[in-house]
Amino acid sequence: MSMPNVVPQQRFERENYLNQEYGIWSWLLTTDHKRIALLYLVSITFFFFIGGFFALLIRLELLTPAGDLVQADTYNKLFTMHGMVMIFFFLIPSIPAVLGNFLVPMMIGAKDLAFPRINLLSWYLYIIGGTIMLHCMMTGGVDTGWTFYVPFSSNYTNTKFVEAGIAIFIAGFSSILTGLNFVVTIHRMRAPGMTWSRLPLFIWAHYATSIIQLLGTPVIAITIVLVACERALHLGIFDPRLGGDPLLFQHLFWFYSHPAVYIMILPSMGVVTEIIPCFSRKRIFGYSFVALSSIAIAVFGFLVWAHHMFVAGMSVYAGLVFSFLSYAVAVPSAIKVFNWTATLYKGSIRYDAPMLYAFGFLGLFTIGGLTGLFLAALGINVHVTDTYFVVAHFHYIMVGGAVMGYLGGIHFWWPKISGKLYPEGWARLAALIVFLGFNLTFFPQFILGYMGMPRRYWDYSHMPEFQVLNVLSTAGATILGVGYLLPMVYLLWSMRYGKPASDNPWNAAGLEWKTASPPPTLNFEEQPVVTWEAYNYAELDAPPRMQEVPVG
Amino acid sequence: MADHSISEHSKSLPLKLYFGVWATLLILTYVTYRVAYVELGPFNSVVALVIAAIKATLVALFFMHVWRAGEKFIKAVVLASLFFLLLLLGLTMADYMTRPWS
Amino acid sequence: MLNNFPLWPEQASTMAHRVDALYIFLLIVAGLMALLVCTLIIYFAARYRRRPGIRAEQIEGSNALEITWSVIPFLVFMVIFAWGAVVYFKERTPPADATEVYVVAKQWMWKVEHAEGQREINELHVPVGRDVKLIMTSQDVIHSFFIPAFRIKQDVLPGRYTVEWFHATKPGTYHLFCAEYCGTQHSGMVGSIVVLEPAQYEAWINGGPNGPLSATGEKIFAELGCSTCHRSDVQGRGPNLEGVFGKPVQLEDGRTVTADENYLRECILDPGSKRVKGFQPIMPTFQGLVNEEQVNALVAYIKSISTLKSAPSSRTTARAASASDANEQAATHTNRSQVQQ
Amino acid sequence: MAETVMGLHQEELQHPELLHHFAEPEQQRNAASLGMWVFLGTEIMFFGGMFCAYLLYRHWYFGDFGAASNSIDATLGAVNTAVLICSSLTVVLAVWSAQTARRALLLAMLSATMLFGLAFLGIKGYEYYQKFEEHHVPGPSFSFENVRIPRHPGEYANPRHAQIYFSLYFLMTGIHALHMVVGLGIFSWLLLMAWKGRFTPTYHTPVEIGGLYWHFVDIIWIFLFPLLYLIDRHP
Ligand code: HEA
Ligand code: HEA
Ligand code: HEC
Ligand code: CUA
Ligand SMILES: [Cu+2]
Repeated sequence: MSMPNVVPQQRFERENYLNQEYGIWSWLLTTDHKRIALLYLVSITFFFFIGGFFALLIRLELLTPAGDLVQADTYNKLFTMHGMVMIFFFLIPSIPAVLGNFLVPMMIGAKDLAFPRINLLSWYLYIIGGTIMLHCMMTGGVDTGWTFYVPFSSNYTNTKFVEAGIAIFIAGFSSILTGLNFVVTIHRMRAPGMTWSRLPLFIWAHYATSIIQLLGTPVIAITIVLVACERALHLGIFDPRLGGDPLLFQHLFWFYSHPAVYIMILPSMGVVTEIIPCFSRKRIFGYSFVALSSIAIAVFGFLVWAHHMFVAGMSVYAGLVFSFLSYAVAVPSAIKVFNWTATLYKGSIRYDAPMLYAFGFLGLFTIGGLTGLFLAALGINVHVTDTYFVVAHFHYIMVGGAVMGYLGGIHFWWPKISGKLYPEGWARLAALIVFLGFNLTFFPQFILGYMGMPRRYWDYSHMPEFQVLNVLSTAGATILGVGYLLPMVYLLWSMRYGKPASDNPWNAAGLEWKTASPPPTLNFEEQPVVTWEAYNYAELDAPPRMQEVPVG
Repeated sequence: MADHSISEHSKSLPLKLYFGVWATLLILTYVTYRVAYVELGPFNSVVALVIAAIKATLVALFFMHVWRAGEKFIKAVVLASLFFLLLLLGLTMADYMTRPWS
Repeated sequence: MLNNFPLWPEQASTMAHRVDALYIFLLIVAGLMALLVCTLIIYFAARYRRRPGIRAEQIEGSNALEITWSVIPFLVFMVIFAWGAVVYFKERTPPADATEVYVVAKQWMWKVEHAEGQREINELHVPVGRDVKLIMTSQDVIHSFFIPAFRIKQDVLPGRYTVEWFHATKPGTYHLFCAEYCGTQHSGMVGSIVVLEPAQYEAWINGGPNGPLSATGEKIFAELGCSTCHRSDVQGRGPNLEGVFGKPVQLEDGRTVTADENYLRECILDPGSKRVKGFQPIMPTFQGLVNEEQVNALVAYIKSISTLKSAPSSRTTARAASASDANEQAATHTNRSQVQQ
Repeated sequence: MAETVMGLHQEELQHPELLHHFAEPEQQRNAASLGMWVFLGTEIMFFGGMFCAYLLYRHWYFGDFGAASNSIDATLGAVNTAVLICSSLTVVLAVWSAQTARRALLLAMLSATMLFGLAFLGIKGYEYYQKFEEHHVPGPSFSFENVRIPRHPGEYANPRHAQIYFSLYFLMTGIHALHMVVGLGIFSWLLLMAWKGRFTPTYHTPVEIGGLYWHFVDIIWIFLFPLLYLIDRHP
């Protein structure tokens, strides 16, 4: 099944998962979690740029008040597909499927995930879903908004909702399988000595994420089925003409989609929790609080969904309950922020690119989270819901928070993944550009939102007073785009020309650093046995150790 | 019953138990079917659901071996999903039950 | 005070001040928190930057600190929550004697009917200094009636009424937006709210050609034969509708519900679902026989005979609500799927 | 490098059941059943969405749901429940035979399970056919006029609300039937493996896992039966 083995040119290299086998089939049929992670990395990056491309078109259209760049329908399709692609095909799989896939088994000292073939299957499902989504986009697209509220999506739009629904359904299946694999792996495959209280917090974060993926995703799946059946087969479930309730759809949709925002942020929090101790050479402050707050976020995250429905016509009392619970879920996030900050205290802090991204994450997530508190305040929500205030809120968390964390993680583990060092100067520059571009793009949107600019508006010629802020935002998006292109370029460059990395270039704790860079196929030469706590930077730094000499 | 060939980790239960559970399930099915035609007011739904829950529990405990599962985590998975299902139903209905007009 | 600040929306209703006060409070709290976190990060990052020979000091964690920074934020959150809830309750409880205006949304326009009979499209004229309550429904998808200057917003749903209210404080013209995505021309579903001085408003409201909405309703009530069963003089086959509105109604299944707008609407479109105690289930459904405007007129009529002792004399100028508006025809949009009944 | 791969394959040949990344068969067995249980947890939530819709509308439109429910044949539903319960029995017997190395019995029980499954689908298909004939399938040709509401002889069910009932009926039973079809697929594969003599007293995890799935589908039906067929039966 694999291609005949080409004799590798770099004979002198240690055998690792990258050079173990060559040929396209050795990748497409691999069950090695590390290779699958790379497959994901490539496909997710692809979708990120598609989504980003739509974002740039959105921003260009909003440069002027009149709808002059694209048609109204086109604009609606743009933000719909931007949202769908970014959420279902980029951010939800991003960290779990790339970094999680790569690192979860290594961090717990396992040879692979519990179900390697299911892992591969989940990548194929993702690709099938993605292909359907691409086909859908190229043959007309959808214009329902990523939230596809009924009855618009079920009875009114004449775009290809069913096809997009199928794509998301399949991608959702992929997400479920990833979560299932993680849960079983974390329960069953830990190395001897790797107790729950020694797990890296990255693992705790992924465990919490998996809970949401497992319990939430099936609900969006069935919701899609219901809407698709309503549309294609004329079954009536939500149809108000039959006495159905469109709000029921919103309940079902947000029952998944609110917890889903924690699918996006938790893994990123996990990444940051690895980076901060490493670059401040300290054990994490309040290990068990950080660990349990991940679980708390996952569980409480299921209790707050209707804060997206405060003006939807829900009962006032339900509004109260959900507002209250939204504040409850904010507490564990606060705990995390404070623990990260406290970890810096009396550290020995270096400003390498991963750490810069982590700083960016901290600041931007905090702002995004704090504006979440505005939204959860009932009285304010009425005014700002469905305006750019919401758009700014979630971009602060998802782009400023989650994507920053993702980039930080990619940089942090790049030496492990590729065996090469990335160019540090360029990386710091990119982090800076992303940070500045980001704030310029999305900060004006808070103001726009409070001034009343509704979201999903193609044309705002009735309110030309909004233009200045929109121009700023568009300018920022351009800078941001450059900031995202940079890592793309220099990371690719480093794969060929970068300096070879040692096994542990950051002198970081964590089992994944105790094996070769890049790791061998079965991760460890011999079964590791864990006798130390996580983040034992005190021990690592105790004897002033020399940097290991890079191989080659 | 010659059970000597069962390996150590086997989790099967005595055959008699299986047949007993099977018979109980059939009887319960018959009961729920007949009771539905008896006027019990609002309790018809209650009885039907209680019987269904008993049947489901029997299947889970004995046919699916939750009874003997050494694994606490398996029980936790079952309970957790039921709990989250109740959250979905409960909090959604909380909206509908407190709307002024229904 | 904030009215002249360029980056701040105009404040033109009583609600605007309430919302802004909470918003400013939140800006301060969140600003302080963000400042605190960012300052600490920057300070630590600078103060404890790596220096040769100095090692990090390991700190386990501290339960006291953990409890402090969970409990204090929680208490702050509770203040925000409670304050937000109070504002929300105000937003969601229309005063009893508000002027009522019916709003029907459709892709992509707002149709407004005043109780006095004035109709408008994508515009709403209201008097300054009076409570106005909007009773809204949609003919197709979900829309949302948003007036930034008043800080109010409410989704408008097909199949039922939703309500919002305001008390304008300043004459002027303000934006009206559709804030729930509703299809191609979502961003075109905008209009203006014109707040007039009371005298101007009186002139405007009485200047139109239409009779009061309730009179239209009375006419429909007769045309559709409602009066054959619902008669005010004798107890007919159906309950006497005089005085029902706002009162509790005993239902056949033992429940008691308050006869609000949604109840009346449901009685007309779906008489089976809430049956009045002591009557035969003979009332036919009028679903499909009346359109949204006609339902509104009927509801307005039934309300009018509930609040006044005698129904207002029907002005003969009343025009049946079914008569189609030229404006509306122009913008009518044919939906992909037809109503199935 | 190639040797490692070959080595792996050889290892796998010696212990066909043990995959390379597991330390011991017990760990693998555990992982597999844990995986299935977690998957079934997600299935609960999957059906949960429909149960949520069902709960709401049944609460709102109890009378219409009762009337619509009475138009389907409760006896067929009860028979089908019994059929599924029998199939669950044959499944446990199959697991038992695998554990006790009774190959013939295993084959018989697996086939019996599939036969019961097919019988279930047959009866279900017949019910669908009846509904089709009666124009109870939601859509343009749907008709549910002049059906009285149980216990309220003077009243007629609202056809629009009845249509919601039938939408839910077809969806819930349809998706359940889809699960049955998947189950039949799994069992055909198990049958094939059993026929090839793959299962031994030490290695029969697939039979157990497949069994778990089958039982779960049975449990779903145990709830669907009273919820859909027995809403308001008394005259
Ligand atoms: C990763 C994604 C993510 C995350 C983590 C969050 C986190 C939060 N979100 Fe957000 N949200 C979205 C993504 C996300 N959100 C998206 C995509 C939407 C829009 C969907 C759409 O309509 O398209 C949305 C919309 C949204 C709404 C609905 C807006 C509307 O449409 O009306 C609300 C309302 O309550 C809300 C609230 C919150 C809250 C309270 C949190 C909390 O979890 C935040 C907690 C964090 C903090 C609070 C910061 C750290 C805390 C401190 C530093 C403590 C100290 C503070 C004090 C003492 C004040 N969000
Ligand atoms: C993870 C999620 C995610 C991410 C990363 C982003 C990233 C960005 N998003 Fe958005 N966004 C959403 C999730 C996300 N978004 C969601 C869920 C919605 C709501 C949709 C809805 O309403 O239904 C939304 C909506 C949304 C809107 C509101 C549209 C409207 O309501 O009318 C805007 C407007 O400014 C916007 C802008 C941006 C920008 C400028 C970026 C930037 O960060 C993007 C930067 C990236 C690039 C610029 C790519 C760089 C690539 C190139 C430069 C190469 C060019 C491309 C090719 C050659 C193919 N997004
Ligand atoms: C064939 C007789 C009949 C006709 C025609 C009829 N109704 Fe009724 N209506 C009834 C009966 C009987 C009831 C009480 C039982 C019930 O609620 O179904 C009732 C109840 C109502 C109620 C609830 C009254 C309450 O006391 O709570 C309203 C409102 C109503 N009808 C409005 C209308 C309107 C508007 C029309 C015309 C468009 C109309 N009806 C036509 C017989 C009729
Ligand atoms: Cu109407 Cu948006
Ligand atoms: Cu949310």
